Amino acid sequence: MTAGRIRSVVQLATCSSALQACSGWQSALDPHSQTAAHLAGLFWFFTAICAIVWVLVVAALIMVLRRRRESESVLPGDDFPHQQRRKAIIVGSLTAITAIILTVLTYMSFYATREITWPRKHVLTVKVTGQQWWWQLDYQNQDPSQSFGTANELHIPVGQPVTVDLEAADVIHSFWVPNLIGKQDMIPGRKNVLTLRADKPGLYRGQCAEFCGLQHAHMSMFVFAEPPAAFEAWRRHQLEPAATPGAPQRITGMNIFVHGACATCHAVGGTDADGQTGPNLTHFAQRATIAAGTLRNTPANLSRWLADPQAVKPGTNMPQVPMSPADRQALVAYLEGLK
Amino acid sequence: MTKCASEIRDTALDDGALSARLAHIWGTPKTFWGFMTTVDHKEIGRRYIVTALFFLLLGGLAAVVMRLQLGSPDNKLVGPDLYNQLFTMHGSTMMFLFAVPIMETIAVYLVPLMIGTRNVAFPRLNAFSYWVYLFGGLMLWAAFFVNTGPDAGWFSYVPLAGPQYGIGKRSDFWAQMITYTELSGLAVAVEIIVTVFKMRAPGMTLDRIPLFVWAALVTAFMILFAMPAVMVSSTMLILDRLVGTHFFNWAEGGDSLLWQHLFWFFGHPEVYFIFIPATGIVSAIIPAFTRRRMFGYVALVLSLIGTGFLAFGLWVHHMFVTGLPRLGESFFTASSMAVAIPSGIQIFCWIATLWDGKLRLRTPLLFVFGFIVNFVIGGLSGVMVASVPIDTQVHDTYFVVAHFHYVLIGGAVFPLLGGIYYWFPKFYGRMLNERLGRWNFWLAMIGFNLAFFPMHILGLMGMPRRVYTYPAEMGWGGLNLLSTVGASIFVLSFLVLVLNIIRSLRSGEIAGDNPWDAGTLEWAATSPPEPQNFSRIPVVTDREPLWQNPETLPVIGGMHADRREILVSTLVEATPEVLESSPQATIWPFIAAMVTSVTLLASIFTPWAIVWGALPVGIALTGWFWPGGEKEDES
Amino acid sequence: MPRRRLLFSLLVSVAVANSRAATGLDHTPVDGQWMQAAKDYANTRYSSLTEINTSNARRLVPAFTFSTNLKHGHEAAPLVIGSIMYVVTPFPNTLYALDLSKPGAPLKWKFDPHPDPAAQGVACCDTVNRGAAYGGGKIVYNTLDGQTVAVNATTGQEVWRAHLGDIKRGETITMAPLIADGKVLLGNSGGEFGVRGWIAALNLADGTLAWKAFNTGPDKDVLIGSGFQPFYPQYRGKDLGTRSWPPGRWKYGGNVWGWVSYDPTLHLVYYGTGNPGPWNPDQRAGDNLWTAGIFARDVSNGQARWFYQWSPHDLYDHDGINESIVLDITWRGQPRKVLVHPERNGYVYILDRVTGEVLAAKPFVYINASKGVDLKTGRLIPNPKKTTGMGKTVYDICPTASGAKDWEPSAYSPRTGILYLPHANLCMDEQPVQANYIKGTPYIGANVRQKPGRGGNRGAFTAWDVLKQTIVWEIKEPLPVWSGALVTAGDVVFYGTLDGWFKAVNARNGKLLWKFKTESGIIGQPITYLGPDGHQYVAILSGIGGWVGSIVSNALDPRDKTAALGMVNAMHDLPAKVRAGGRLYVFRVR
Amino acid sequence: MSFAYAKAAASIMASLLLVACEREQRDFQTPSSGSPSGDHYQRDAYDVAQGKRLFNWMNCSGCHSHGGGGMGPALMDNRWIYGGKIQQIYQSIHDGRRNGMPAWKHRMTDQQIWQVAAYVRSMGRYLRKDVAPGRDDAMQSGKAESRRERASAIVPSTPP
Repeated sequence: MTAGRIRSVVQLATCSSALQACSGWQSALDPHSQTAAHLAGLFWFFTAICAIVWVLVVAALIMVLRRRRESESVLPGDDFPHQQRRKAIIVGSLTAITAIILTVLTYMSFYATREITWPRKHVLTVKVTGQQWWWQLDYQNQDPSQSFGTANELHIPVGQPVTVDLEAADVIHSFWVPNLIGKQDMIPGRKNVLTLRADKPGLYRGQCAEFCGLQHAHMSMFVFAEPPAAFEAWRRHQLEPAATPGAPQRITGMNIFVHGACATCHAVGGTDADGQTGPNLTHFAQRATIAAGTLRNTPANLSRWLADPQAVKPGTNMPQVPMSPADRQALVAYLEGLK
Repeated sequence: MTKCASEIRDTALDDGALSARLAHIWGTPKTFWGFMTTVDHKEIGRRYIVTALFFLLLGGLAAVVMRLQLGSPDNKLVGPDLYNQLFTMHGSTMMFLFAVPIMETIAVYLVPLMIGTRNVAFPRLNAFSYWVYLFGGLMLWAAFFVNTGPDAGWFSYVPLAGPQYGIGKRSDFWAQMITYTELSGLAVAVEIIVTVFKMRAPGMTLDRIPLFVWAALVTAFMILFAMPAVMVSSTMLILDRLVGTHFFNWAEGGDSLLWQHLFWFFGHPEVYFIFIPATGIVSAIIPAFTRRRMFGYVALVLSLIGTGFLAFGLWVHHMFVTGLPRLGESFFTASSMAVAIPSGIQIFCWIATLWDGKLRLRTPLLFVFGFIVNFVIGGLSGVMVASVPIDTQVHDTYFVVAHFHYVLIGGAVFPLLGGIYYWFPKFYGRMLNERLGRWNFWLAMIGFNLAFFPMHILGLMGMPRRVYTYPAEMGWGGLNLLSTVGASIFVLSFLVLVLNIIRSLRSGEIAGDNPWDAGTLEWAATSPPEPQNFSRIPVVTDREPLWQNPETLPVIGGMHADRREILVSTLVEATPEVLESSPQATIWPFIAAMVTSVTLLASIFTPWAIVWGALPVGIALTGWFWPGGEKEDES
Repeated sequence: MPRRRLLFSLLVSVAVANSRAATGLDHTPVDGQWMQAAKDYANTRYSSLTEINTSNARRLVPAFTFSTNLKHGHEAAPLVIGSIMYVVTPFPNTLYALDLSKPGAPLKWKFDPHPDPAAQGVACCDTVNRGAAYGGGKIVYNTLDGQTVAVNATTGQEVWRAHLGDIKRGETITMAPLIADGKVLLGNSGGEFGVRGWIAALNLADGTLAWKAFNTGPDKDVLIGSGFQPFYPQYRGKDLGTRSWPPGRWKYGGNVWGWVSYDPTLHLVYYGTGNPGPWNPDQRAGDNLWTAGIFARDVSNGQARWFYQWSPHDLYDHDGINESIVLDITWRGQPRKVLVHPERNGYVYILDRVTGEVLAAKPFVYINASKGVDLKTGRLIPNPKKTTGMGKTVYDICPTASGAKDWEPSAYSPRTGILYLPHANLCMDEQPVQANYIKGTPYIGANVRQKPGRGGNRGAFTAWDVLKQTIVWEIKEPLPVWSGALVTAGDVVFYGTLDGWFKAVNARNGKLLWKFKTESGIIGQPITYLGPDGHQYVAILSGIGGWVGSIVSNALDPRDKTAALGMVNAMHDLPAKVRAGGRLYVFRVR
Repeated sequence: MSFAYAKAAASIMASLLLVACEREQRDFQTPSSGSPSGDHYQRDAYDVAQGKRLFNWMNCSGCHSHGGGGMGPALMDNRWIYGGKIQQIYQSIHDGRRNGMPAWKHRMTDQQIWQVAAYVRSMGRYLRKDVAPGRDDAMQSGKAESRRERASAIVPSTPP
């Protein structure tokens, strides 16, 4: 089993999937940042060493089986002193070699750690709060009026280090975007910090890596690494309140949203809906997915989600709000208009 | 010691009469009462093993359902609620109800035989430990079948398992199950330590102890130091949940990471509770099938002890991504790497022994080969996850799942299966079928690797652990299906084992005392061993006594033949010290275990149970120690 | 320490005289009436009546009592105009007119505004009302459901009614209005409901809106224009009422539910603004202007003149709505027009009321929530050890959320130069949690447990020398002092306690002169007046309630230490000491 | 005789098992048909726990604190202005009450209201101990619901 083969297996498996965009989008071995590249490099180095060791051990076993014995003693357990000494020397040297290899690996690991965790100048701080089962994102800024909240989809400028403050609202979660950086736990009552930098534009998937209850499986996030200009445009847009609906159906939808159950948990900037327990939906239509990456954000999927969230994501805190199909359509129209 | 007129010594009897007499004194009547009251280590060890294998079956079935669920993306076979219970039950069962108990109780069965004594020290405690273990395991599974299976993982991280998010009584059952199993585990550890230290046959100096016994001894010491940590933490968890203490409440001065520290302080050594006895099994099998003494006995013993020590300095590598100080984490990287050295030494010594041994490629040895091949993969991936930076990518992914299954199945279950093939003749007097054994081995080997190797890749592809499903677009479906197929084959291999065992019990070839022509003392006893193990206690002058004295073993005489008596010897040189009585069969351990169990079970619902339960427990213990006027009370 | 020459000008009478001159309202020249809750524009609660004095106060006896038959917090100050006493009750906000000219002061008429009962559900701290104001022949007061009513003072007929507060948003009105410059000044409560605070001026004549200024949001809403000249640079800039908040978050806070002062010479009104919402500070990064501060506004058009913020980015619900007493003093040799403001955060501030400059800020209680006020920048210096944040439990924050001193107004005597401060001595443990905004429901986001402060006495009545900025004397009370204070030219100070004692003490040394046990606890405001018979009377409403007394008035359960935002924990023994009730007591010297 | 004992024991066991099953049920899906009496919500620890989360999320705790009350009445004692049965509590939440309790029928689903009502019943520990929630991972307001003494019989109280 060589490094190359694993790589090809990975590529094969990912490329065979239906969606083009997802090729290696949650893979530790498809690094798109210096950090992840560093980690992948270290991984391949370790793998190579380990593979060699394993091959040698198996080779030894095969030789044990194939070997023609020099002499066979009559009694069980007879020792051959000259062999004993030779074997002692060999085992001793192998042990020494093992120790040396392990020392080298330890040092490499140590320096890699330092490399990765070295504090860097950052341009942006995002507080990520793990919730059952979604990600609350708060873009922070010295100037409070430049700060804003969103959910589940993290936009970052390419090539710029971003500080991610990791917190949790309920149970332990873990932030992990393998293409960019290794994971870090989000522990209630503690704050962990990661510095994230994407070196190539792209869409990267991340997923909660610490078991967090019923819907641990459907707690994913997307990182959009964008050229700085695009990011800046996105950021500025996030500061704006939601678009006011024009079409009558959308206005109906807005009223359902603002005066109904939706507003008790969700916020849409610029309206009276300012619930904080669910994801902020001010620019919902810009999001690629629904329910922390569970569904693609299409009107059909949104309708399906609203109709019966528990069928899609059993145990989610999103309730099944009874609604006529027409109302649901209006609501979908309103939400899909929140560009 | 008063001398009675009726006193009979073994010197006065010929072999046949002595054997019959002792068999009667030590024997367990084949009645229900006999079953309930026995304190014979072989009886208890055997039922311990059978019970552990039963829990293996249950845990394995849970795994099968999980594999079926994960076999295809977006599968709806089981929902998240059941899935979470399943993987928690799987992990908890395998770790607490199968792996640790079976390793301990193979020792309970074999250690007295291997060191030439008639029972373990504290046989009633031994019986007690079995019943407590049984009740604890049954309680957990009974809870599971009434939808109260724990669902916060076998590690029960707070706050998810805590009072706020661990809803209902599910985590309480988990936490109390820990109390049961650790109670029994500690009891066994104490027995093993005292047995090995004080009850060895004359002449079995420390450097003549079989490696398996060394492994059992090191494990017992580790259990003694590690298990209190998890008992304390699970008790804290219960207190948090039931009484509202704040050990893990970060908002009132507690800390959720405290749980992780305490749990892994136990949890990491626990892997070695499983692995070290397995190496002992390997070290027992290899000499028998290579016709060579184990190369590097002293190095192997020191490796075991070294592993035992180092195992306590590794726990933080389960917590590399919790945000602990990086420098401290690097220390744990170094210690985690260092633990590979003793493992390496063991492997080198095994290979060195095999190197010019006269190989008999029977099933046990096949499993040893399988063990080395698989375990080395697990060990090496362990070196990878020991590295903090690599761990940040693979932690809590299927890579780790693959890693520890390679360690635990490759490193412990393969030797265990080998051990079953090796010692089954001793236990039951019949050989297991070699042909089926080979089928068993190859199916296990193929199935296991097929099931678990792809998980390495899945982990690197980003598949986290403990997910009940995954979207098709992740591209994990193919490898998962492969893994499920592999798991099925692996299950098949166990069916072959079961078939083999059933067949052998009925019509297996009669084994004889020493079918493998092995060198250690257990093969000097009959197959199956008589209740007293040895009618006359052998005198040991070599590490492989049966190889040194193939025809007859020297024995000592002068022991009473009218009571249960054992020989107590000195710690280092094993020179005879004193004759000590060994307790008779009694129902009290069962009663004590039952009231203890009821007390613990009730304490899930009210803390007052501890207060009220203290009374019957006290009564049971009084009955237990009440002198009964037997001859055993004299000496 | 430079020697200060002290000169007090009796601004009180100046203010009254000026207001009369300016507005032509029929304020009686004799200081025997009580026409608004705070007595005068300067908020002194000082009466020049002298019949009751330190030598005869021990002979005080009840003249008459009057039951409101209600069991909620009676915080109001009765008014006396001519020979009629006006009493506003808590919800349902009935206005009683008592005829003082007749023996036993029988009921002359009553007026019932019929407020919406649902308002009781959005009243943060009991269904209280802090009193009415008199002007232009009308008694004007606010109802809990956000209305302002003007009632003919003679007949009890409704003259007009304005509806500015929307209870569906959680807006209630509990404050006593101030009538100045022909306008009724009032603001909204609802700082715990995510309500956007405002102050409004209604034309006294017909109740139409003269102007309305918000305390958060863009400058045009806040009425910040070219005339806005704050002393400190941090208040200068465009739309700071939005830019010192995260986008959209400025909609919550800055309510006006305390005291308004007025300086007729400068033509400025002064009022404090309430806390920003929610309490959880992490949900509203920034200084959160213009909350927890003080505005000076032109009374005629509401345009802001200056602003000062007591507690930038308020961490502890320290709204700044306490009374600002208008004084002219000599400060470091210079005559200064100042405001003296005992603030909830524990400092007595002296502000230049022309410019908004802080001249001094000294603590009058033990404070660990902050380390003082930087007089250069004007900013409160936070204590990082007591800084709260999402999820973080911080223990022993002093003063507590209800403040070193809550709304209960102090009194100032020009004779002694002393400010008489009724206040609490409480600390708290606080854990901010995620607040969820649902219109019309509480928007708080904090678990709070309050408890007794240093020394164990939960309250005190403190005499504070304004110029020396020191405590002259202090009466430690076992319970927080939640009643207003009254001081007279007879050098008698009156205040009440939560367990129902109404006390008279010597203004110069704090010696207890007299006390009387009323039927319930006292959280009202004592007043004094000259009766139609020419004798001096003292009146007080007794009726436990409010935030501090809700454990009794709402029958809360002390097993929940966080009940009533933690106040219940500090007041767990109150139900054993006092019963709910509502009764007016009037005393005179026998 | 012994058969009767066995039968009794078996039925006790069966009901214990039923109790356990019901306590641990996780009903994610809204019950499809009819208007349930709501009683079963009080026997399901998951529903009660969800009710507790909703009690905080829906700002019930803003007025009623953690059961001791504040702007609203205490819910952990035995005085119930509008009745303390789960159906009556449901009614109070669903339709609101005139003295300040807002109506939630347009803002919460029926299932959620039932869950909150069940949780409210746990505050005075009118529910079984093993169903009532344990302590929060938060600053403590007092004893957890499951550790409280059961409030005595419900007494009607007059509206304020």
